[in-house]
Amino acid sequence: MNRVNFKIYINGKEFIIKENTTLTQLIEKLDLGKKSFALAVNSEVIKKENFESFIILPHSKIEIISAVGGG
Amino acid sequence: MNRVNFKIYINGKEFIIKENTTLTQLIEKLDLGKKSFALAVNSEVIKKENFESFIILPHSKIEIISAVGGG
Amino acid sequence: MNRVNFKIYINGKEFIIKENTTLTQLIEKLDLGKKSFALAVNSEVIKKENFESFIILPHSKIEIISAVGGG
Amino acid sequence: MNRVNFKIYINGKEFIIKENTTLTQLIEKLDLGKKSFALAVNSEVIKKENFESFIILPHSKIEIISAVGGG
Amino acid sequence: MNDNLIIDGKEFRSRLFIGTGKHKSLKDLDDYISSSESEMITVAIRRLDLDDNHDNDLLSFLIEKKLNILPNTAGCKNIDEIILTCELSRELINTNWVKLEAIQDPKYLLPDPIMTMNAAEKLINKGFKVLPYINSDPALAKNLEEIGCSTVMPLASPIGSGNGIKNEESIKIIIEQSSIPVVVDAGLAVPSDASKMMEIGADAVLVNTAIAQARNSKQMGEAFKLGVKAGRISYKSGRIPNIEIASPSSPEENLLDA
Amino acid sequence: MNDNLIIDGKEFRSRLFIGTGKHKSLKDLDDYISSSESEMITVAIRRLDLDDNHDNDLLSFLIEKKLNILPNTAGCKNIDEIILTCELSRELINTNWVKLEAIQDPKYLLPDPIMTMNAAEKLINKGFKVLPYINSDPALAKNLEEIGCSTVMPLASPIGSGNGIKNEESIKIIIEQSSIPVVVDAGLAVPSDASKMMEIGADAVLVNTAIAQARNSKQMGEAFKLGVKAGRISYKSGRIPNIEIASPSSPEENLLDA
Amino acid sequence: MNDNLIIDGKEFRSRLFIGTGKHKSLKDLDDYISSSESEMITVAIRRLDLDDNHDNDLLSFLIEKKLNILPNTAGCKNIDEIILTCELSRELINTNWVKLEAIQDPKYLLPDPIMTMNAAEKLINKGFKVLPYINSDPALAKNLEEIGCSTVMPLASPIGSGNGIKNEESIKIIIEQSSIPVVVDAGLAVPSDASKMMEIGADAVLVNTAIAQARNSKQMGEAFKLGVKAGRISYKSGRIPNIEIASPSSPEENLLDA
Amino acid sequence: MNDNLIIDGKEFRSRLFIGTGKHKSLKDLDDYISSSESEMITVAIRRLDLDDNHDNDLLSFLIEKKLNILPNTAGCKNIDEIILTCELSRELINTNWVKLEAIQDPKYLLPDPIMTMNAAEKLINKGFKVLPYINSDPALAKNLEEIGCSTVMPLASPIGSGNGIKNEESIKIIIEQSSIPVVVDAGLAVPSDASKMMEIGADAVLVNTAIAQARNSKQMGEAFKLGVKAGRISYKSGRIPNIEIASPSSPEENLLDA
Repeated sequence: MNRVNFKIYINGKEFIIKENTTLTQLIEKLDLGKKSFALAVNSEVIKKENFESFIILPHSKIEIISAVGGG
Repeated sequence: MNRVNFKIYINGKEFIIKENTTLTQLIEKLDLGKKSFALAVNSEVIKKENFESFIILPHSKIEIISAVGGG
Repeated sequence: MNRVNFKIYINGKEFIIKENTTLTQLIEKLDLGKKSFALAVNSEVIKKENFESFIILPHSKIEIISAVGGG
Repeated sequence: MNRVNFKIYINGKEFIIKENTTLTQLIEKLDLGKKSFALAVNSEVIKKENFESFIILPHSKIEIISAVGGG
Repeated sequence: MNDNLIIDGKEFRSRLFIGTGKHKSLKDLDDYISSSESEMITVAIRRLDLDDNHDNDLLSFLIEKKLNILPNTAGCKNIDEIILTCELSRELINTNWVKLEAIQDPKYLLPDPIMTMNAAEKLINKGFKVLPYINSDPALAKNLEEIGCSTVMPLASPIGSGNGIKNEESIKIIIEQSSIPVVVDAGLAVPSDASKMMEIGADAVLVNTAIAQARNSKQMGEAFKLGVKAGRISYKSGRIPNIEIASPSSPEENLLDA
Repeated sequence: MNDNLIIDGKEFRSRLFIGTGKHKSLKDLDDYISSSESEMITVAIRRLDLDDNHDNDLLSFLIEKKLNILPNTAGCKNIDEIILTCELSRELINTNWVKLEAIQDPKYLLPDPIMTMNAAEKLINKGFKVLPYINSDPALAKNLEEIGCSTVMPLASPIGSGNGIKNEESIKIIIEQSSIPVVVDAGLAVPSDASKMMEIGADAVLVNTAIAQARNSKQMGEAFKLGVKAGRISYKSGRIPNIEIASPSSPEENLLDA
Repeated sequence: MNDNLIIDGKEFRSRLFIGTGKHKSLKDLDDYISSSESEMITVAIRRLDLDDNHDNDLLSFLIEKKLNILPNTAGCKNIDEIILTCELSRELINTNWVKLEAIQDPKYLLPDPIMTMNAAEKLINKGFKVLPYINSDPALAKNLEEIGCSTVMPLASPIGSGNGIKNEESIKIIIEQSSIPVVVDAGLAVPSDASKMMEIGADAVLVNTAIAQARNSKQMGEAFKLGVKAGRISYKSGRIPNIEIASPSSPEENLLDA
Repeated sequence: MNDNLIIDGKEFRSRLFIGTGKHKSLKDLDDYISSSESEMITVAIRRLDLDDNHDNDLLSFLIEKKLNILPNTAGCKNIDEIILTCELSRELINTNWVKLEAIQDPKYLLPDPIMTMNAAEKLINKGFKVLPYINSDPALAKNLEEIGCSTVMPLASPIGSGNGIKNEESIKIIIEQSSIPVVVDAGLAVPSDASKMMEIGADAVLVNTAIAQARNSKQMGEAFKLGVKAGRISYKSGRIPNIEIASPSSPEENLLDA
């Protein structure tokens, strides 16, 4: 049986993902290499150890951030 | 029948007044001459027109103030 | 007998005048109108009352000045 | 035959010395130890190599100076 | 067309506000109020001395002269005292204008921005026209404007210090960003201080100690009056720019030769 | 008893000297001289333009207004030119007063102390009243006083720069040590600059560019007039001291309780 | 006994904090971090660029060098964004330290005292160590200390302006009244600015643009390192007093006669 | 390539000159000379105390340390005394370098430009290398350069006053116009003062009272050493410009949303 597709937002841009995608799967797909990052879903920070079990819901707003030069 | 005496505080000092004293009576007694002033009982400002009908209760804290030099 | 011509300098510019020209004659010729001015010949100030008798010599350097805006 | 005494001034104070005293003799007498100094007689600097031959005249003003703390 | 100052609809010909603190005598106060030509006079609110038999009081004196009286909340240690003081002053003076001073610091008398903000909100809700005394903090000034204050009154230096202007850059930014009148308050020591504030665009200044405690208060009142006018006129006359080198005021041509 | 300025026996009601350099028009000059109420006006000496047919000249205009005219030596490159300029101006204007400017530096127009000293000595010997323009050097000022100058005119900042007061401490020392009038000259940009100089005891100020080149010269002339008066009155009224902490202007007793 | 700086139990040998904003290259950043000998480095938190394939990132670079990383909240427009930013940075960097910037003003980037206070309270409740960037308002500094901030970081002048120290008197009062470390931040342009802040008792300074954007950042990092040390040592060495007249450094006795 | 200072062909690694006036003890002097790493040390010339039996003298001490000794003419009341002092110091110290101080003013110890100029000319004719102490007068500095002085030494504020830098603008102009080294002298109170002078391009500074009279002279000597280096390196590293608004050090893009 096919999984349904739905929209989410990553860093303000629309993405289409499949139902039941986990954060781990999303991150793999985004191919972030060795970049350091942290992540919040709907303004809630999700720790790395919970990525595996975290299933992304439709319309989620995901922020993936890192550190840049700042004063 | 004699009226009971009780304590009140005017500008932080103890005064003894008779039961059923009105603000008008108190002010007369204080002999403030023509000085400008305003007055609060228990942190509530009482307007001059209500002095006559205002009966002072025991332990009332009365502040009588005026304007002084200030910057 | 003709008078000889020679060069003088007024305010840094060459002028040709006739021998025996007085300052009075020169000033008339320059047509200064009602302008205020003072005058030096070869770094010597000449008072107005002496213009009549002052005969200009060859190669004289004459400065004719006035007041302008200054701070 | 006795030598005559006369007055000189060293650093503003009067001293009595004998006629024909040399600077070398004077310096010895002043017992300056190992102190560094330089010296002028009547506003003329006298070099150390000339002390021996320099005979002090009456009323000479001698300045003996050294270095002190300064900014 | 005049150049009057307008605060909350009220018009002032004079841009010099005057404090009555530390005046040497009522006579002296009278003199310096007159010479300053100020129309806005601050007072403090204090407990009446019940044992004092003298009738002459400051308030009657000021009312008689038909001056605008601006009560302050100096000395209040918390918001309750501030509000009671304002309500009493409204009853006493029949004005809903207040100069809000919310100060915790006894040494430098610098105002507390958090307490000022809170008190201003409560007072505005109760119908007061609030003129808050503040440190020269542009973001605070903007906050106070947004909640409906009638002016902001940034300090030039600590009250009564005579230190002149210590925060000029910040005051400039407040003036630039403000839509309500900016009245520079505190620390101004000499007329040139007042003048300078007006030159950079302040709408008014408040002066107390510098006049009240001058050797000759009457004259000093006049001096500040002139200084404020000088500064205001200068502001409206377009000052020359600041340049890095000299610019001759006498012409460089037609020089003579000796 | 008046508070007039006296220089070499001549009395001035106004302590504001005005320059005529860079005025926008004779009308504008007329306006700002009037509004400033100045009684002492500087001019420069330049070669007459022989080809110009216009009759209206600055000098007649100033003489008609019965103003004191102070010719300067701006533009002179050496002592000979300075002396010739002064002798010509004496003949032209019928005054033995001169503002001595001995300048070698074309960029900042800062005066040369050695040339100033030498020229002043020569001019005084020739009977001139010398008002030298100087850098704010107290020892030089003292030297010039000793040889008989009528004033010293220390600069606040470079001519026409609008930089205001850059040498306040030195000017204070000059004022403290001087027995002749001190006229602060050059760089003053706004009335508060003039006021400040008067507050610290300057006897007068000379302003040119700040007025002549203001957007509204007439108004700016008035602004400087007021600023100079404000500063002078302040100087005579005894300013409050500078203290390190605040000093409450409202009383600290009889505080109410909420 | 050392003279290390201690903030919330953490010890720093260097009193110079360094920002990484506007660095010209990672190489340049590396150079100036090394030459400055700073142990406390600020970063901003921003969305990752998902399309960028480069692996080298700032954070790994800083972690490798075992530097303390202080994330800021620059760019946050409200308290929610501030809190989310801090929580993300805690997860990212594994630190509960944050430099709180609560700014509404896009032109001067001056911090908002009310938002700063509110955000600080919430962050402290969530277990963060808060180092708030503030205007030089002593009463605000005291409020922030009372709710448990780890330092206060008053500004010398607007961020990146290179204007140096515009609020010295206010910073002095903050230092005098503070029981927590005072880190002067923003506007410092040259080592003498940093030195001066240390001389009056600041516990540390934070420098970014002045180093990152200097023509030679590496050298400028060293210059600031030296300036901060100079100022700190001076503070502990008892400077001479300011007196009103001169005091000869050469003796006045035993003068010779010519 | 080094960055040594060269005066009249002589090379100095350190740009900090140190005075020995008012040192607390020879031990203390030794300490602060060492910590400052200065290579140029000033002394005054005074009559020897003929009644003093102690052998230890300042000069031997300095010679032993192989330091360059710069005798000054402090205390001289006229040109004859200056010249005799210089001739004596040449004999005493075996140097033709002199720091020329021509001072008439006992209160502020400000140098006399006319006497300085005259003395400098005479001394140069006699073969001396003249380093004149001057007020911050650019035209005077230029005159002294033209007659062959080796440096100019403008003052920051009166000797020993600890007033810091009172004539910054004038010193900037002197530096800009000078072809000989500019050594800022007098009044510097803290390392940031020295640093600032170096940052604007001074070639060296001379410090005496600020170190000799600090509570801890040895440490203060080190602090000034660091401050001078900081300032010099900054000067060579290209400081950021001064701008009128803020410039964010954290980026304004990629902001997150809460």
